[in-house]
Amino acid sequence: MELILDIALLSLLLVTAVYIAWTRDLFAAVILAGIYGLLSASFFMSMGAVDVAFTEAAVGAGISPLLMLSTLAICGRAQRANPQRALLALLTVGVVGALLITATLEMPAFGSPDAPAHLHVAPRYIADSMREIGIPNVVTSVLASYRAFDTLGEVVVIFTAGLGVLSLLGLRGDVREEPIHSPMAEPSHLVLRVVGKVLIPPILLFALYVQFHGEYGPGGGFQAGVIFAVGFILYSLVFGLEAVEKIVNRALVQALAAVGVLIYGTVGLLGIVSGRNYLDYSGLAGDSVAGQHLGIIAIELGVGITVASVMMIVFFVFSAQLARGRAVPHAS
Amino acid sequence: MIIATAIALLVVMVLALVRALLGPTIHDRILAVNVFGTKTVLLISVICFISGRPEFLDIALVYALINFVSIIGVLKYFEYQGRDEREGMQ
Amino acid sequence: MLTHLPILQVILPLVAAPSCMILQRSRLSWLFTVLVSLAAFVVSALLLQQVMAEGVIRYSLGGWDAPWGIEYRIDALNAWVLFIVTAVSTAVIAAARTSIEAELGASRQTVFYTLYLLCFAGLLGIVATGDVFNVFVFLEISSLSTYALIAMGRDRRALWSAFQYLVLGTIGATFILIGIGFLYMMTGTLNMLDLAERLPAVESSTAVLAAFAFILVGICLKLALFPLHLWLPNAYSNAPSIVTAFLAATATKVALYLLVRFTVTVFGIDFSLSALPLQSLFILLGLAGVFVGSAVAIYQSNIKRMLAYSSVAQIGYMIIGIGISTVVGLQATLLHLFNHALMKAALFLALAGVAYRIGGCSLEQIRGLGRSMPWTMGAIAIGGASLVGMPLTAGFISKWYLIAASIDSGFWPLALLIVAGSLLSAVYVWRLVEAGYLREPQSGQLAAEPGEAPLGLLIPTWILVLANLYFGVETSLPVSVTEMAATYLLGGAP
Amino acid sequence: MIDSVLAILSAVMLGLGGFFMVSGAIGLLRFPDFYSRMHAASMTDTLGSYLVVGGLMLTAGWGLPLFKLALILVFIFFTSPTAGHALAKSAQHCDLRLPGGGASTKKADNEISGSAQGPDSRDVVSADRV
Amino acid sequence: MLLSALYNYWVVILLMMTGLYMVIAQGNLIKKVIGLNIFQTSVFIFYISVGKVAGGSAPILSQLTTVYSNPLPHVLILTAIVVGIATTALALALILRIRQAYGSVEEQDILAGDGQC
Repeated sequence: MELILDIALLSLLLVTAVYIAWTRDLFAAVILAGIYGLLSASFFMSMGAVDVAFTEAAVGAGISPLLMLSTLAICGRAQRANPQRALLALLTVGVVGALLITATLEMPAFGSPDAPAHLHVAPRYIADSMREIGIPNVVTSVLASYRAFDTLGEVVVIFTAGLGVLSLLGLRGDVREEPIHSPMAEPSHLVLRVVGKVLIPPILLFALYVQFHGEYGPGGGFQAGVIFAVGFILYSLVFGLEAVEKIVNRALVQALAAVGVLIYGTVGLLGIVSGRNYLDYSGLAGDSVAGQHLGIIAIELGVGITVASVMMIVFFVFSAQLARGRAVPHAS
Repeated sequence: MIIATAIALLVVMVLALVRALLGPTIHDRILAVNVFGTKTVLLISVICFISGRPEFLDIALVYALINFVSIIGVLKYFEYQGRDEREGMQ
Repeated sequence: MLTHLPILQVILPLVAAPSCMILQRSRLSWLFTVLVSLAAFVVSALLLQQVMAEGVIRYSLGGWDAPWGIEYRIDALNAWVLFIVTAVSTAVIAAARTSIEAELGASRQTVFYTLYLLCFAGLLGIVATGDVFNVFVFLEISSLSTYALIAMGRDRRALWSAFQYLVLGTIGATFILIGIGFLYMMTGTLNMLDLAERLPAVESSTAVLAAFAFILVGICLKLALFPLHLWLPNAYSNAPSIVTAFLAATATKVALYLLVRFTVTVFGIDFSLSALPLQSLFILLGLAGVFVGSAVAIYQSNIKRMLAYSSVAQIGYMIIGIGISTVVGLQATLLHLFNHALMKAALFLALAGVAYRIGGCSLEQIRGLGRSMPWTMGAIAIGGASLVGMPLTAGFISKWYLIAASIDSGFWPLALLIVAGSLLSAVYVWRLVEAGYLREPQSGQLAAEPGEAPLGLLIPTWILVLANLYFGVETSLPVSVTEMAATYLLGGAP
Repeated sequence: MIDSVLAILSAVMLGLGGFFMVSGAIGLLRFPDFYSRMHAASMTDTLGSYLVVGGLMLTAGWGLPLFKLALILVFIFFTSPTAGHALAKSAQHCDLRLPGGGASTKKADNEISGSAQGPDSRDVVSADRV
Repeated sequence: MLLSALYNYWVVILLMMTGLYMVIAQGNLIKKVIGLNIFQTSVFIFYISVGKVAGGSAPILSQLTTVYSNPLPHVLILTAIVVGIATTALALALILRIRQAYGSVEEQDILAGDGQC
């Protein structure tokens, strides 16, 4: 059964990708990119990659189509140019593809348990993580303790992206005095506002559940941050941008983004203070397993805060841009 | 019986995808995405039960939430675009 | 505290960046960045001294030992590149205040310095780590902050060059990710040392060859090696001058370090030479880079663009050094890494002074600069001389070692071609010097003579110029360190 | 005894859910214009979801999965019709007018497409935003 | 059974080629960003297929099963997805600024605007 599901999902993915490459209507391409995100997330689900499906759903099907749409709202939908340099593209793609296909011939078969990938480093994670770190979700224990430095890099990448978007779009002097008046920022009609009022509190509650449930089931700091931001994005979509600006002012969110990274960094430094290496939590509490628990919860919190605030910064800057986008004549 | 439902879900997803690809007007595509989204929610729940690990249903819930928000985002964009084209025509 | 040096090297700027963001006062953020960069320089000097004394330093993060957790392995090569990056960064950021205030305005100061610290931390993270996937993560940190920094340029072309660099950079990084995926699939580990031990067993399979090809192309994209260098001239000429000074001296050097690390330590030099015709490939591409880069540089009117193309040429020299793949050849590359960083940082800082005073840096605008801005023009002249490789300058040392390496390994024509390449670079340096000293300032230029560049910019420039001269004469430090690194990499066991 | 009844009941619900969804999808493909497709798709969409989730709830037995399934059901209960409504409203706004249109606001809308963009389009749009 | 053994990898390769083609050939900047997304997602699918063990369930320890698929590729992909969304957000911000500076998001107009060849 898994095989049928896997092959069906992959073929759907392929069809969507080829159509996106072929279509000229940008709006259709963005919509299909959303479907592409949904399909790849369900593929990850059928592969047993639960945390990854969670993240891909929140990001691939949630945030990136929304961002692309607000870019599209300013840049117009027509894709005028027919593909130029097609020959060069086909050539490079052909060469890369050929190299890859020859490489697959000697790959270990898909799913074979004795492939080298499963024999060297991975068995220890599965066997000893319960004893050493004491949480059932092995992915979170590898993510937050064995390879915690990678996750610190991940949080800093998100922080850099938030800063980059801020430096490009956010800091223009005239943001303050110009009122946000585009329909994208106006409250929408009655039904949506009622349903919005009903849904937003459970969404934020669910985000907190995902944040602290990260050790026992799928979830964790990053997914929780995205869902938390999606709650506020829904609020801004339904009740308009001014309403959100009143609750979440820009300076606070920027500071929170920096605070999240600092939390992560200082928890690592505590490892040094407690006489061990950087990012070693066993010294944080009485015995080492309790210390690992405490460390993982702290850094997941740091990740959640940074991701939520960066996603909010990016979305609010984009929709404020939309308001200003109206001033620029549409040359779509 | 669950496997039959999973196959039915796959068939529906294929049909919805065909509508998304063909869809003459943009709203057909949005409708197809909406159908596709709810079907993915169901597919994930069914996969959880097939693989015997029902505690992964949170993902199906996130799907439903994300699908709803992206549909509202798309429509909000479209309302904005629609009005703009009309003003553009004036 | 000395045992935590390797991690402090990277964590210092990494944690300083968000705190600089929280600081929010632009005057303080410059000072804060200079202090952090200085501290990183001190840490790297201590690290270099420790490595010279004890050999390889290992530091496992999170207390988990090597293949399971992430491990930092600092040997002579790491310490040397860390030393170069921190030294150049301290000099460049010390000179940054006036030029950035002029080019960026008040509101974006704090964000600029935070992004600078992130880029700095990213570069250090790439060099210090001993884990293959960690290289990818920190590569992304430095690349993302570099795109944002370039996009802060005044000219609208800065946006387009940042986007071009983003697309090419992301393709390069994803190629590296594919290569890492293949390596993990065939060996099951992500630690560089562990990979080096387990790869010979699976060396014959095409998957490892594909991994090698993908990682090589990805790094050459980041390195701006000749056919893949199209993003570099735009990015360097449109970015703010301080960013250009920092990137020209460090970003490509870190990519070169990656190339050496992967071809020599991870894949092993004998596999690298046998798998692909690496020796001839690198020498040919290097030479092509030298000649095309220098030829195009001659016809440029914008000096920044000219120096960007000359960077492509100088990277060609370094690749030739690796192509020779003997101990002396590798040592020549590592020497040129250091000297080129000094030259380019000095030249671009001098140009920052010119851009600050005159507003642009095309050949017409710097006419008669010898009289109005003697110190800056002096820096440009000496930097140019070092670029050409005149005796008594640092450039001469690296050219000397390069020619010695090619003669030792019997490539007679190669030595001649290297000398011809230096002559080509002499042509465009002469255009600079001639425009500066022998030409009269344009009649249309502003009547008031532009004063000398501000002191805050001049002092670091001249510190770098003097370093150029000092290391041209007294070469004990660079030679001894690169000697140890080259013999350790090629001679003994990895 | 009770288990076999539950099993049969959930099998029936799952089968019905599957049938409704497939019929809805076929309707989605074959119906001529947007509104009829919309009718086919969103109706069966919501009903199909209720049946399938209900069927799964029966097999889940007491415990956390049952609560999660109930949560999903409630969530679909709110979002699916709302999405359908918002979709129809947006279609109405933009270019897809109902041919012939019965209700008064629809008539005003039809004038819009015919005559020049008079101010009345502004009132219609703002009228319904209570 | 060669098909099931390598079908995953062949689809990954085709997706990679589609994404790469879109990035190189399409002139519109937004299409380039979508192409970049597809290119990166195909690498994620490759990693997850490497990590899959036949019959192994999700790497969350439970009393039901003892065979789990490999958790390490999942960790790597979580970081790679974050890197992907960060790059996309920055690229879209750049596109907005380019749109306001050049008035168009087509590569030809931008190159014409700069006067390059």
